[in-house]
Amino acid sequence: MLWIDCPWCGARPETEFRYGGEAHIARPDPATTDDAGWADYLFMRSNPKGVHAERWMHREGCRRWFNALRDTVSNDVLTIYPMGTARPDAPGDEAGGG
Amino acid sequence: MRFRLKEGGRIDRAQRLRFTFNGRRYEGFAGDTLASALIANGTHLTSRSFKYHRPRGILTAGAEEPSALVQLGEGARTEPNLRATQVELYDGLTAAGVNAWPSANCDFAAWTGRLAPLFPAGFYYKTFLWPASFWKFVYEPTIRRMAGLGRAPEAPDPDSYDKRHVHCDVLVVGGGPAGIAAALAAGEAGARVLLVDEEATLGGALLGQRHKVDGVDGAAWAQAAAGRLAAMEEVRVLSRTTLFGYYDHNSLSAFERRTDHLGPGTPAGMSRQRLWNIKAGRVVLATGAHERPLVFADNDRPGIMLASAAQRYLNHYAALPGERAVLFTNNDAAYEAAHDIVEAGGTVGAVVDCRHEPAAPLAPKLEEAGVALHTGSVIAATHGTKRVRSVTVAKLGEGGGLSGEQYRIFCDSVLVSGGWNPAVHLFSQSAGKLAFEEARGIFLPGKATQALEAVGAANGSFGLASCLAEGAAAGARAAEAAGFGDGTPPPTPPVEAPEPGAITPFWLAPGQKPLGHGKAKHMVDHQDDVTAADIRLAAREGFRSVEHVKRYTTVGMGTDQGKTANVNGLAILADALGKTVPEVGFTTYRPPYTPVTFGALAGRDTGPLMDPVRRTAMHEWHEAEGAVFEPVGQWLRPWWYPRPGEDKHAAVARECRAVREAAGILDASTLGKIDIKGPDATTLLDMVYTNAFSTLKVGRVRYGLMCGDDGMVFDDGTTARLGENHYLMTTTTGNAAHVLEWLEEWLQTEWPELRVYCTSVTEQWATVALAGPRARDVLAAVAPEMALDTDSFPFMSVKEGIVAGVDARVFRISFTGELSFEINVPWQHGRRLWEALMEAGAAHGITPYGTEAMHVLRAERGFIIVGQETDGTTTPHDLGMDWIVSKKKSDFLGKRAWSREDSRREDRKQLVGILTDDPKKVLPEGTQLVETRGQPPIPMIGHVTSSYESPTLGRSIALALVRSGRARKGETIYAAPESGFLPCKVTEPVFYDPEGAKRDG
Amino acid sequence: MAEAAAPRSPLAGLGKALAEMRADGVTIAEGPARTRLNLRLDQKDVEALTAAGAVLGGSLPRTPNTAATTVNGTALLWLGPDEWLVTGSAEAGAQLEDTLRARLDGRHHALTDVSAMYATIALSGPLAREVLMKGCRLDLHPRAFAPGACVQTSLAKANVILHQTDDAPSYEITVRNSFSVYLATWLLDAMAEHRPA
Amino acid sequence: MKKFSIFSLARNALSHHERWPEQWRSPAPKPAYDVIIIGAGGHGLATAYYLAALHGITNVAVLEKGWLGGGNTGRNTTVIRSNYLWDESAALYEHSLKLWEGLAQELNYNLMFSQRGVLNLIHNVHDLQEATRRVNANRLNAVDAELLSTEEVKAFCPILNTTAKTRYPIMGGTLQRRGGNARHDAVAWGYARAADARGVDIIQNCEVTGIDVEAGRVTGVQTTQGAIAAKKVGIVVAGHSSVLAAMAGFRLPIESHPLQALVSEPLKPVLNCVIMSNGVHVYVSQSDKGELVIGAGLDPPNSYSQRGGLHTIEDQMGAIVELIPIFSRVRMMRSWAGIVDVCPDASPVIGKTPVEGLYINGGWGTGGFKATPGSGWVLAHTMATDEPHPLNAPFALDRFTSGALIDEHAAAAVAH
Repeated sequence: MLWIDCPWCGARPETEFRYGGEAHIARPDPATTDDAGWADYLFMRSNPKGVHAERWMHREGCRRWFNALRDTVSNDVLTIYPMGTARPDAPGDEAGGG
Repeated sequence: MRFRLKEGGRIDRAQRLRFTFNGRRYEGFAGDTLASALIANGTHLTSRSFKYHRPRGILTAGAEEPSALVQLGEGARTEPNLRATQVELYDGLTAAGVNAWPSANCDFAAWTGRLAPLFPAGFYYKTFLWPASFWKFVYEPTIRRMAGLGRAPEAPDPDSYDKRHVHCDVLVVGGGPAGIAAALAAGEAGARVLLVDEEATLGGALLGQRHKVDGVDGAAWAQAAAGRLAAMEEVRVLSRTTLFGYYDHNSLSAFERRTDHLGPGTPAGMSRQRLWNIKAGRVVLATGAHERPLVFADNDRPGIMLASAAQRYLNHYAALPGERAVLFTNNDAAYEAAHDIVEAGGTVGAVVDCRHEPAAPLAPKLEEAGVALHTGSVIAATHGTKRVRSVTVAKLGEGGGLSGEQYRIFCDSVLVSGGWNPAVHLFSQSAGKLAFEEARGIFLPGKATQALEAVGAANGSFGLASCLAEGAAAGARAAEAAGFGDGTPPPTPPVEAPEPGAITPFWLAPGQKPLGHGKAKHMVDHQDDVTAADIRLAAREGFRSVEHVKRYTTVGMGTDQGKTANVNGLAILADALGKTVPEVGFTTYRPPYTPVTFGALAGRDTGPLMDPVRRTAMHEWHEAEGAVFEPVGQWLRPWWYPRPGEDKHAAVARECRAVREAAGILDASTLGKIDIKGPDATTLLDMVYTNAFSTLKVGRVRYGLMCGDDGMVFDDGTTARLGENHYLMTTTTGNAAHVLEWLEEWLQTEWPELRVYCTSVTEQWATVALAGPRARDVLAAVAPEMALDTDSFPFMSVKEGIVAGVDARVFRISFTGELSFEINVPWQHGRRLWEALMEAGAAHGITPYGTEAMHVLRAERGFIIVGQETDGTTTPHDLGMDWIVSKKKSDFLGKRAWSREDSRREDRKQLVGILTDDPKKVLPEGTQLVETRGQPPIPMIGHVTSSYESPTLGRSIALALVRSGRARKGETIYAAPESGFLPCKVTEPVFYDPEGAKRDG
Repeated sequence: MAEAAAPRSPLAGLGKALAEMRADGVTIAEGPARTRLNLRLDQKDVEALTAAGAVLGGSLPRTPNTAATTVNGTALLWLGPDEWLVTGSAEAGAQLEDTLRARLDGRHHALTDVSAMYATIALSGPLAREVLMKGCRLDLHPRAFAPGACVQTSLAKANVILHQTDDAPSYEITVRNSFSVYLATWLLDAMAEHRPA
Repeated sequence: MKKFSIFSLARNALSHHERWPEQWRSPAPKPAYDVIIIGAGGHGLATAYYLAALHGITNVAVLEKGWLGGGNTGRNTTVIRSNYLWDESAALYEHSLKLWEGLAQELNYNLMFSQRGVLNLIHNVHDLQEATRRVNANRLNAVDAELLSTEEVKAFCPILNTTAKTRYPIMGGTLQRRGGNARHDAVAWGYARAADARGVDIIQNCEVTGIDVEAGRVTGVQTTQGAIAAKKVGIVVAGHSSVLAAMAGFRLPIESHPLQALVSEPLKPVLNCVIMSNGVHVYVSQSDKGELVIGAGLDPPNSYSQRGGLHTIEDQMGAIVELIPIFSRVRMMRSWAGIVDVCPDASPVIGKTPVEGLYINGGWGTGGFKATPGSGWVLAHTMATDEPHPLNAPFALDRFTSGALIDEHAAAAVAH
């Protein structure tokens, strides 16, 4: 059982959250994006082995979305940060967003 | 109980307990385990081994037991594969050894032992290949019958189970000296401490030894300490509880046996076993160590046991292992066992030590007592079938073989000790890496990756004093980390105990014949019958990795997970490959440490509590009216309301007719409702729906389709504009939560600039759909002040007013095609509204209808159900709903995807109506459709999504998704062979009132 | 406004079972009907916060996982950084809603009547915590969870608002109507082992 | 390759089993190969075997960072079936199932392939619609499938609780009699032995650390045992697909998750088929050794940790005990996790990549084991001819651009 730090409610078991997958995937402008670009946005993921920038939502609690950097090998959560802010540097973070 | 000492031990001689084992009656004392009671009665043969059905006895005194496995109890409460060494004795206990028929004593399948030469490791991969057809009908069934240990019960479990979550600052695992010291230190500092121990009483190794702590018997000290811990408010001690799993983020799980020691049956309301889910600040692993057997020829005969086990049976249970024992060891510590036996008045025939100069301080004492000391020697053979009767001892020669003459020593028990393996299982589970220490040939905890510390024997510190010291220090440190105390450990009590002494790792004793020759077996894994020869064979065949060897030979794959076998097997493999142990690698331990019942893992979340049943405000009314319920997600919805003598078909037909001809009411409370407020609410709706809401007037309602950005439909529903910046959205029952999350996700992550608040009001409102030509009359009767005529209350509009004396919101929308009102009242008034409508409608023939009738009615009218007409690969265009796709809006979710190649295909599956040529035939929903009849394979062109007998049309109707369906109108196609290639016509997907003339009544 | 018609609790069907439950060290009962308003406000909008506070007779708690009780006995439950549940007496109802709406007029907010959306279950007594911990993964130990603490979390398999009201301890469990029978049944089952022999 | 049989066993018994040859060599890597397969799991080894056996390409190396068969091949619950909804899937999995049916003899290795039947349970109307749709489709695709009533389900598997008193009563089931299980390790070992015998080098403890690409074409790989050149390279690494793709400079529509599984203690025969329930998320069978083999659901967060949480297993057990009440007193003996590579449409990616000469076979999610032979067979064809076989053409990477997904979620079929 992972314990994830909700920025508002504090540490809660992972079962209280909805996992939101890779972070920082902005919806591109449909008018200027070709099919490949749209497929990229919809489906392509970096899925790194190591530090992963990802989204969580505290479904059973405050229902707020937030970002986290988590090591996908150790499952250690390195840091959490608000939606809409850039990916911070984190210890042992060399994946750089992949 | 002829092997029971007259005095000593910690059993209660005042309480005699009767029990039956393998059909024989025995007596034991309270405080016994099944194993100790059997030994006290001189019985060592308990069961048969997995592969060769060799007679097996009791090897250990604890959780690591590989061979003394029993089937406990009978009937619905029987339990397979329990370790006799951990089964606490109770009066009337019955048990039998596993894997033996008719009994362990005379086992029919023992013949397999004679074919042993044909059954080396992995033999089954090499044979049973011919003839191919024999595998399924001859070979495999035979193997299956031979395999398996115990039997599952044949009736459902009468007992109950539960779970408990718990948080603590310090979790101490193991109630031996190190664990007790850690718990005391942390507890005294004021931290919240949880001490988990698998045995009935605290003490651990102390229970098997005669060492003194603080001037008293070690076990007595442990009991006193238990008392002190119990007195500390923030300390909880869980006995009979096994910490079996160490997961991420210091989440751990333990398995408590609450009533098993009382025998079958549990006090009312009491759970038999409990799963503890623990969140720990820091963890102190004081899990002790397991003595490892020595591997020598026929080392698996009943009567051969670990030295420490014999010591435990002697000192704790006051039971001698036999008349005459022989000790075989490679270390000093084991001499203590022999010494204790002599002290207790037992006989030790000889001590066989593979080392040339044993430094054991006890050696001289034993010799004084007349015990022959054979140094530089090994047991080269053992004799006796169902009990060891004698051993052959020989000197170790240069080059590892035997040399000189061989002595036959008579005995009925052999105590073996190959040294001690720290119990690093939980450390390994925690994702910590292990380190190998050559000198003692043991694996030790390496670098920890979680907030934990291993202490005492689990950390390779086998001395009693160091166990206490390490435990106290770790306990104090852990408490300090949680903010209690300054980390200085309390002073530890003085001890009177020998230091562990010297050890020379010794992995494989030569036999009288070369390994693998002749009948003798050097058993490494007692449960799965894996021998040293098997491991060498695996190495020979190219299995180099320890994981390969485990899987090929099954060493360590038994119910004991190799607690006694793994390290010996690994060392023998390394030797065979000419490598060091670390080079060969080590398998990672996985949960559970010892097996856990499915029941405990399920807890109370079974039966009616397995998953919540969601009920509406009218649920009890539906029940009282005998409704048949349909599970829709977690909801139970009335499916149909059979009247006496009616079957489903008749009931549904009646309900449909009532709606078409008079009035019907449906409980629609389960539909999702979302209150949407804010200056940008309209913008949000314009993005998430395919059609435009900016043009919707206040007080009016609009139907909308929702698509993902992949262009596929995932929900639909009506949305009412209650105010300039205020909407009420409805969703499908199944998607209510999902749609709210969908809106929130876009608002919070992609469009944070939009000022909109979404609030679920699904369960604020009970919703009744009142439908049928007489609906207006019925509603009028309960809503006298509400103007219901078409002009003042037109189709697709909303009104607020009083219905049945309650503030209500009424929508004029229709899912049946008939004049229809969806009346919303506060949930607690739902039942009242429903009953008022039933009463008012009686005169109009009002009839409650369920989801089945609703499905028929909407299908007649050609309305889709998301999840039935759609399956995640369906676009609005496929549904023929282009009319609801805005041409003006530059962007909304889903739009972009429709210009992709596959979405533009002409031959996509499109929604059509299907009419079977034979109007009486109703196609099963899901039926595939084809163009031609014949023999499979036949290409499919689509499938039936909805299909009913339509009472209104007096014939069957169906909706289907068919490739290029719209171009096929009028064509004849065929249903799948299951429906006898029934011919059907492709039609418009609307069968009733296409003009919508009925909606105003 | 209609004349108050007798509301029927979603737990009405379990009334007997709840009433007859006897256990050592823990009691269970259904809580009274309440006025409940879901209030959404941008917590940076100080004016709106002050306005709301004035109407409610106490300021909206800004500390997560807490609830405040105002002078006139209204409980203000923190649900999120911009979301509160205002619970008052059933009578307070419409009047409270109207004044709040009036005072917040013109400011971006959402005030939604959810009075009818929930049932409340009151669990109290020395063993109440023990019973809850059979299905709650959060730490309810007094050192971590005291009177005034209020969280949204999972209890068994239902989402609840768990509010500790005193250190008996007493808890008020607010659960959505459709889950209330399931949850009450689960609690009764979890209490069974404490029934007097 | 010395033939295995009861006679070879007897013969070797006389020499105390001291004369058995290695089942495969452990060679040092050559400087260059015609084809390199990255990943010595079942799929990779099968690919190498069929390259050699069917296409005469024997200058092949299979590179394995650990030990062969040590990934998902040795960690899955070995369910084998071909009753998939979509034509594309049915064709691929049925081709695979046909290969399974003769595989033990072909490889001269007992894979314990056991066609005991796979029973998918139906719990609600939606399940029933999906089941009818799938069974119809299977039959029209000449794949064996049956729709069973509740009574027939009970008759086929008597220990199931088919009473109406369960939370989600069983309304029937679908049965594929040709489905079943096989011994996972044996599949890897059998393919390894047969490929080795045809000259394929299987190189273990050889981790690929880089993929060499020149002018858009693959030229070889960097490994912990040095650089190895190759004309063609196949990525067949399941959970690590994205990691290898990143080395070659492209991304995949794949996310990796832990998938947990567990076995009970060995029991005398009690369960005679494979039980799957999408409704309550359970699949269970009994191995020849007597262990109940149970699959849990995915842990949602991406992870390469081969670790999951107990809560996933707890949920599973509530459902198992509900479906089969007599298992309540049976005990979980061992649990573990694999890293599964999941595509958005729950279908694999098999074929070319943006890099010339570089091929990929991944994204099998939770269902790869059953496809082992077919998967290797089509990838071997694709790599040998540089053209996808009609069986795997629909599973190309470009389907995510065109939108032509093969969405097995749509069928809500359990993807195991």
